[in-house]
Amino acid sequence: MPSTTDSPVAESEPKREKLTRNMLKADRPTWCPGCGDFAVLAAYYRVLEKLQIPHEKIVTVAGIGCSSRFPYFVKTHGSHFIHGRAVPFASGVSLGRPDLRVFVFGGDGDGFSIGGNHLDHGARKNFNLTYVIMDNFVYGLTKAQTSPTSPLGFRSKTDPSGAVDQPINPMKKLVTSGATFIARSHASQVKHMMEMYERAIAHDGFSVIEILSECVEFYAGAFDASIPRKGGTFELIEEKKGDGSPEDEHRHDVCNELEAYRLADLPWPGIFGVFYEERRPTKNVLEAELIGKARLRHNGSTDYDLLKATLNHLK
Amino acid sequence: MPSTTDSPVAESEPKREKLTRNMLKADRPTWCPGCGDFAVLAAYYRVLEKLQIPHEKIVTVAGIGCSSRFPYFVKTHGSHFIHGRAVPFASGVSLGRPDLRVFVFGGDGDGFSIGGNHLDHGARKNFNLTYVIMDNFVYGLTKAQTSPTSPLGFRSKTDPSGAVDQPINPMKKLVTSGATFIARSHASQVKHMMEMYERAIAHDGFSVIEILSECVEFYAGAFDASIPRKGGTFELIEEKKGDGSPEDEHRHDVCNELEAYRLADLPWPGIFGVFYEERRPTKNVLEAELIGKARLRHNGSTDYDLLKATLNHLK
Amino acid sequence: MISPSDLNTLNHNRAATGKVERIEDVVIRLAGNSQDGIQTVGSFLARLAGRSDQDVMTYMTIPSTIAGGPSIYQVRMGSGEVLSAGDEADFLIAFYQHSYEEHIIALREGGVLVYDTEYVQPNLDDRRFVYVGVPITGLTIEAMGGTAKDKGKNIFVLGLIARIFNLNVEKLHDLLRERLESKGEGVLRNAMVAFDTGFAFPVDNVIDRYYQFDPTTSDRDKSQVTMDGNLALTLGLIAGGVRCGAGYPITPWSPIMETLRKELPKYGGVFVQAEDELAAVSLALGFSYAGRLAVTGSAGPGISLKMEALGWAVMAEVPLIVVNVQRGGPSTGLPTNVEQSDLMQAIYGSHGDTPRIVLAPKDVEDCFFIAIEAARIARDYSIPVIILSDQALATRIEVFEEPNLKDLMLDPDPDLSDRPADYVPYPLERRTRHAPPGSFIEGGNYPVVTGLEHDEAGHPTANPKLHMQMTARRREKLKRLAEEIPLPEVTGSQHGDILFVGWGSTWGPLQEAVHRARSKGQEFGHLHLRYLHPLPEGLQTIFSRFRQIFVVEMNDEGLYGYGQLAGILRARTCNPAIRSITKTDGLTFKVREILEGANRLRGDAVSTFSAYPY
Amino acid sequence: MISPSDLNTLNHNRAATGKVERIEDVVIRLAGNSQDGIQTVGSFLARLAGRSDQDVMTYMTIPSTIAGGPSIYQVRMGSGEVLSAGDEADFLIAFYQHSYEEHIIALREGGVLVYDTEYVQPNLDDRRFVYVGVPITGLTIEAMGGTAKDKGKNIFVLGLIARIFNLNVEKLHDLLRERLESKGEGVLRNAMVAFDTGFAFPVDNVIDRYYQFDPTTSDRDKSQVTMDGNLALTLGLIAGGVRCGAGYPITPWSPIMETLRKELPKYGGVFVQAEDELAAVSLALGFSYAGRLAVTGSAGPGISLKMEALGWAVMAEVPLIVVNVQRGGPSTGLPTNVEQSDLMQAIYGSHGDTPRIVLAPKDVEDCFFIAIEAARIARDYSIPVIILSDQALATRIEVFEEPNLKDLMLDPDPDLSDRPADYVPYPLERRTRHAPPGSFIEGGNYPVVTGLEHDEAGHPTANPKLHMQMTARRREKLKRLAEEIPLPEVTGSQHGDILFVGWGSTWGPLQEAVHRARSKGQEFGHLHLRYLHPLPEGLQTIFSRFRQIFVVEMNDEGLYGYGQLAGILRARTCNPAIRSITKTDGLTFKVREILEGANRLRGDAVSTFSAYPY
Ligand SMILES: Cc1ncc(C[n+]2csc(CCOP(=O)(O)OP(=O)(O)O)c2C)c(N)n1
Ligand SMILES: Cc1ncc(C[n+]2csc(CCOP(=O)(O)OP(=O)(O)O)c2C)c(N)n1
Ligand code: SF4
Ligand code: SF4
Ligand SMILES: [Mg+2]
Ligand SMILES: [Mg+2]
Repeated sequence: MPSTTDSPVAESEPKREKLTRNMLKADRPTWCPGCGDFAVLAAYYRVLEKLQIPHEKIVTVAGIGCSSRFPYFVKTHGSHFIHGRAVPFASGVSLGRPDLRVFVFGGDGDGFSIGGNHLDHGARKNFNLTYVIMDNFVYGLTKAQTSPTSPLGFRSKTDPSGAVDQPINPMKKLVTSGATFIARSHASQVKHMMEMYERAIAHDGFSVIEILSECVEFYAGAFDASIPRKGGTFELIEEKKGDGSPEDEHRHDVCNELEAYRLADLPWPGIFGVFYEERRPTKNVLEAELIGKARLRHNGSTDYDLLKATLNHLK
Repeated sequence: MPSTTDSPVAESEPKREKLTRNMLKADRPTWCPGCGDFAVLAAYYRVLEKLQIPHEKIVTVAGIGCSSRFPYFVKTHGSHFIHGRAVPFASGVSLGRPDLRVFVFGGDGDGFSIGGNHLDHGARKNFNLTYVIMDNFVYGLTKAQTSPTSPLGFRSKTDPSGAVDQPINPMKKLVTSGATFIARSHASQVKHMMEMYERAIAHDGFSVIEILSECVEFYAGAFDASIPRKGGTFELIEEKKGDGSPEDEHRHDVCNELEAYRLADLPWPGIFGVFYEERRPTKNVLEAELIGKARLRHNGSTDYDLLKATLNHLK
Repeated sequence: MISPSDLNTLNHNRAATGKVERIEDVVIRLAGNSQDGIQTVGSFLARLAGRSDQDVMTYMTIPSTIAGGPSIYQVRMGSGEVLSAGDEADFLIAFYQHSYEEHIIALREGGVLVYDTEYVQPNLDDRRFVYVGVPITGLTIEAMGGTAKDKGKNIFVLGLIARIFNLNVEKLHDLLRERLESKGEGVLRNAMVAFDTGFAFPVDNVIDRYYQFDPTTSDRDKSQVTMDGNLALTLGLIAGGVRCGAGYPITPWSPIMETLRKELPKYGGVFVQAEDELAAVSLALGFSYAGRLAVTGSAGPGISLKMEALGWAVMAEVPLIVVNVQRGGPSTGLPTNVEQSDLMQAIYGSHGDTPRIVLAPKDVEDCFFIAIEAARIARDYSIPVIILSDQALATRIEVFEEPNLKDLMLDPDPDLSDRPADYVPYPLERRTRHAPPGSFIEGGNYPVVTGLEHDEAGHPTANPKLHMQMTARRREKLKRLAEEIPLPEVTGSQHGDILFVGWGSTWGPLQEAVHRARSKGQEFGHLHLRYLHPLPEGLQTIFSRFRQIFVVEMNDEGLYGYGQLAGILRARTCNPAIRSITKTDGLTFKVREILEGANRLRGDAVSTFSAYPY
Repeated sequence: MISPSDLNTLNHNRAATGKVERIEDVVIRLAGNSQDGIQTVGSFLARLAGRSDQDVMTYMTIPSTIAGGPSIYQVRMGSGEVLSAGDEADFLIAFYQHSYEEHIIALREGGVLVYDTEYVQPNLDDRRFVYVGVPITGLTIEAMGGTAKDKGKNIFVLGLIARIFNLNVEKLHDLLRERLESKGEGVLRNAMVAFDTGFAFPVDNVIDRYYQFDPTTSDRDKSQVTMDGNLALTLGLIAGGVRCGAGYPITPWSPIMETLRKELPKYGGVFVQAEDELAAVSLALGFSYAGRLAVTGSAGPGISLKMEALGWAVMAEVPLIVVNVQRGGPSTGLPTNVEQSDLMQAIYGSHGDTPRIVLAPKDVEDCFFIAIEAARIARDYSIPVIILSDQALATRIEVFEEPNLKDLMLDPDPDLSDRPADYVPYPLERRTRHAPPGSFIEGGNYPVVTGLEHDEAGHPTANPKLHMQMTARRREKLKRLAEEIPLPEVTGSQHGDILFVGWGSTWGPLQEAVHRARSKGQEFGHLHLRYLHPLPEGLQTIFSRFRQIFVVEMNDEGLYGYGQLAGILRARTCNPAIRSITKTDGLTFKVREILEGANRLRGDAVSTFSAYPY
């Protein structure tokens, strides 16, 4: 993508006041009282405030779903796209405008059902963006149908006698997809969410966070097993410190794909934190290199020169 | 799907002659001379002949691609569907008619690019069918574009200076998808193909075989590294015999998902044979159970009785 | 206990008690929050009407916020045929201040406002209405001993209405029992208490009369069924022998797939929730190809995703039923509003020349019958049939005569009989009759069903002549159907001034509009098109009997000033008298809007273009 | 060496040598296998024409089998304007027996058959043709020393043709050099040898004359460029400032995406091969939303998959260019044949009322200019623009005047200027001018671009009035454009008997048909529509000047006897004089077919329907 020199960005470098949470608050969320998504939203405000990303460079994109209403509740450039295609849309934004900071928010249906293939291919191409999946194990907006993460036996409008199809394992899917940053968090753990947000944003590439976010309306209590104050356990991944200590042996190496896959297989409610991180050239960089090489070959020539030369070739 | 008792099948039980290879041969394949797909086709003839599956019960389904022209070359009930959707189509055939033996044939683009999501969801739902992916690492029918399995650096019409996007690892994708039988074979190894075919057919559930099948036209030599007579190595998976011998320790346990994932990660050209097999109720069985239960509740009642009762409820 | 404020209203317009007024029909609008269960009241009333000799129609809005919120439920009951949910309400029952403020405009002059004195303070100086303050919340809590908080207000109001309209209390008690027993003793008891308290409220102190429905005009010896359009369509599919299907959730289609998922197993059938609409239509086509006629469906966004596969069904000549419960577009649009803007897409949405069938039901009852007709056509013609329902039709409840299943049900089983050696799937001279897999073919020339252009045997070909012939084959099927379907009848005036043409759920309001106009001595007729593609024959002749033809649709007037069906009819007949009355406000047509539209247009000269010589 | 059989033919019709005949244009059909590189011959000739003062058009068929196989390449060269590839061939060059047998019918009476004596045995008794047997294979192998086997036959034939038509040998040598140098010394040398051998072949012993093109009529001071329609469209996009795009391969669209993938990086742009068409259109919309106008494209099946996202672009008012290189439908249909059956889908394929722009280029040159026009409109109106090209246009080569880039190129950069505090994305009174992300907005009210119905600020709403207003807003944009676009001109007769109306690549044959008819003194006119949605204004007036109006399209006559554009025009004008000449044989219109169609129709009475009173 355009090397920063001739990038459209250069143009605007506006005088800017400090970004505050309040500047980010938009419409009052239409979510049900108690919906987990409120916390995911709050954490987003706080992280943006903390990192002081230039206000106009933040882009909030979503597909369709309760969780996907996100962009209306955030005062940033935003787009409410169609169901299941937010990832390719956001990939276009990121690739077309490397100066922007692109975020995608959506649900388990949007991301793993109709959007499942785009997730895989966006991940392997490693577009530079951050994707937050608010997983509530159910279709919320359409009112209680089975989702690809609904556990066996879950009674929904489309499985009145309980779900029969084996659900997907989001972490396994992500590890296989080739995503270069993969984390798992919980809407009831704001501190942890913020930490994951920050690391995902710091990561250069396709970063994904699955956040368990309860649908109090259609799947209340889904995540109690992972909420300490409800008698559940919220176990964190211990990452290698590289301090050579014997304990360190048993800590998780985030670069180890097979290990990440093993962690993904732990029994419910599983474990939280960063499963995997890998440094691999982003699609943005790879395309920028192609541009760079091409530019070098025709150095200095204007668009007019280039096209004119092509026409001359066709005489 | 009707429990076999009232299945439409019952009706036809025709007088049948022995099924021979020649009875299966249809139009002369339009493939380029030397295309790997010929061998995949030949092996299919031979397996069907060997297993003597009732001729009229065999269904050959495909999407679009060179490989997907398969159904025209086989004299069985067949369908040439649209690009990327052969798996859900075949799933409908299988679920609607459990008496049939459903086969799907297609390419890497058809199966991993546009059809990638259907593969995942068909696999986790475990529809009862056999899916053969003829992987040639390129788009053949559309003449030499990059496919999701094209290696980095592969020069195609859409990557004139070499592919830059990390390809998918088919075996990893399949292991994660939840497919219950996963094998890898090679078009230059007819005996091995036949063995894989037979085991896939014997397996009750969603069985997939990836077959490396060379596109001599647009990616000649792609698989030389796995062809002994071209100096390559064709290494086979040694499966556990359960003979308690010490060697058996190091043999592959096909029930071990994590191990399968590890094997999938071996350096090119990797290893061949059965990576994974699991016994899990098929979608066909799960739905048959729902039908069974429902029938029990209203035992003996005709369709008319059932609908009439519903109407009475609405008075 | 009654609060001072009530006393005021009680005093204000006190009246002679007990007088009974006979009425033909009444429109009651309940306005509250979706959480108050006002839908329940509505459906109880509808169900009651079905069991009494009233006709009924309901209309509801769905809150746009996920959390739920303000919503209304309108019930129209009458002893005659009820054709629309009514332009204005005779009674408005307001639970909250916002309900009152937002909906008082819907109350006709002289109408009655019943309001919860707990939450609503109406402007009593506005003398256009009759005010009946009732401590709905208070009395409900009191009656139920505060335990259940204000849950039960809806049942209380049901009792209140039963009193005002002299409804059959036994039948209502029965209904409560049937519906609530399962929910446990306590629930049922509470409900009964709430109902009786509402019924006991001395409303006659406030309004000067009770109401009594006329003995019905329509003969109701046959028994009635009560349901909404989605359910009617679903049951119609089952009657039509549809045993398999696949879909993906979307409002307002979801209830159809949810009911099928629940019901089909009883019938040895299966419904699959797919990962998306592309998989759904593919699964459905797999079922149909395998000989088990299947249904898929969605609303706008999902229907758009099915366009490619639908083209395959046309080319491969595989039967399929596609239900489109239309909502407001374009794109995600207005998911909970009504619109008829998917007609052109239904006919022309796929690439290439893809002739397929498009039908639309006119009311809830027709949802049932059109589903059966769709199943019949899909099988007979080996072709996809699209049913265009809409959000209003899908969610409103109507009463209709119980269908005679014995004569209606179609056989679901595939024809797996043996086929002769000369069998071909696409004979040039005959209609396609697929041999589903499993059927034995002499000589073993098993066919390939394909989306590539093909010869009679299904082999791919780019032969110019064959492409012409096969294209004609696919087209001629529809012409045959056009000859077979009945010539639609004109209701109202058979010739004269104005002909209204409509399709789908505009049928009711149009019927009422014509009645109203003719009662004023105007020559108005109404032509309803149930078959939209192919169109029935002889339309030209019908059109030629009227001076002006106004096509009434819930879609946009478009670039050139006419709606979607109007455009099709203009192209078909080149009759410049065909013009449009359209709207896209997301609501069903009011009778008034239609007549106003007609008055606006009738003045204008008929636009026409002189042909050569210039 | 020359075989006996040749001697026969040499003797048979021997003639006085060397006579030179001046010709205006010639049609040469090369018939062989795709492997013989006959395309190369064709493109050399086309390129030469571009450098000389001839006009040229080519036409080719693609073998339907993957392995390749029989294919033809037809070149028409002339000193006047060449409008079509020609109905019949003057010269047929047959490499094989099957080439001869299949294509001899395409040779006009008195035409010349040049055939390879190695493989072809023509029926010399058929006296309609002149037979020129040439040991093509033999001489080529001989000349090149057998090493390269029979590769080079095509260049040999090029030399042969150069001799017969007195073509400019220097220029051809230059072309060979330019194209083959890169392939290495050996290749070039072999080619030169093959060429010269062909040129040296004493064909004058066999035919009684050489040919010499008239000095050109058209002024050719400006320099010419030679390319096919896909390339012209691609370069037009670049000129139009399109720097981003995404697509998925499909015939015949692929070459456009392949060229963009190769070319765009030079311009700081990017093209992504997506996993499917749904991702492709989504990526493209992401680019456009981000301020970088993007293109996506496909052919039928892939276009059908883009319908949902296209509806979003209309609703969100995000610019986009969508290229549809039409092929034979429906479904997978005929991937390598031409058809114009996607027009209705382009206009009406998405659910809801989704007004969008549809344009179609008339020839290769117009592919370049229409792409620029599409880019301008997409930006100015914040709307998706669909370009309907077709397989024939995409693959044929034409020569045209080099466009003046200086005046044509559009600025690719987004407008990231600051926006005032009162900025809104969807103002009711103004046209949408999006503020792409990165642009600073005073007060920080950053907008959401959405597919839900919305208010001016982009907030979701189901407000009835707003939905009406926003629907009108989206519609009125197109009406503005309709006022802005030029009224199309009628060529040929300005009034009178018959007006041909066409769109897209039927332009050439229609022009020729009108010329031919008028030369016979008939009053024929031709109206070409470049803008299909919205239609230009004033069509009624034009139509009223002709007795009959025949719309000529490569699609099906449909249920009611008229093609896709014809239906649109009938609806628009209600002019019953509008009828159709259509076909779906997968081939471009022959001039003859058009004139025959006109004769067939003109007899019939104009079908019309009497209005009230009946
Ligand atoms: C193409 C299309 N199909 C279906 C829908 C209907 N729909 C809207 S949201 C949704 C799924 C919601 O579930 P999820 O993505 O998990 O989000 P949640 O509401 O649970 O946060 C569906 C099926 C749609 N809008 N578009
Ligand atoms: C919806 C749609 N998109 C694109 C195409 C064009 N197309 C046909 S086959 C194919 C891919 C072929 O590659 P693969 O699936 O690997 O099969 P192969 O030819 O290599 O055996 C494509 C893109 C199509 N027919 N339909
Ligand atoms: S329905 Fe569930 S997911 Fe949606 S807003 Fe309510 S609680 Fe949240
Ligand atoms: S193009 Fe490749 S894949 Fe296709 S038939 Fe030829 S060799 Fe086989
Ligand atoms: Mg969810
Ligand atoms: Mg391939």
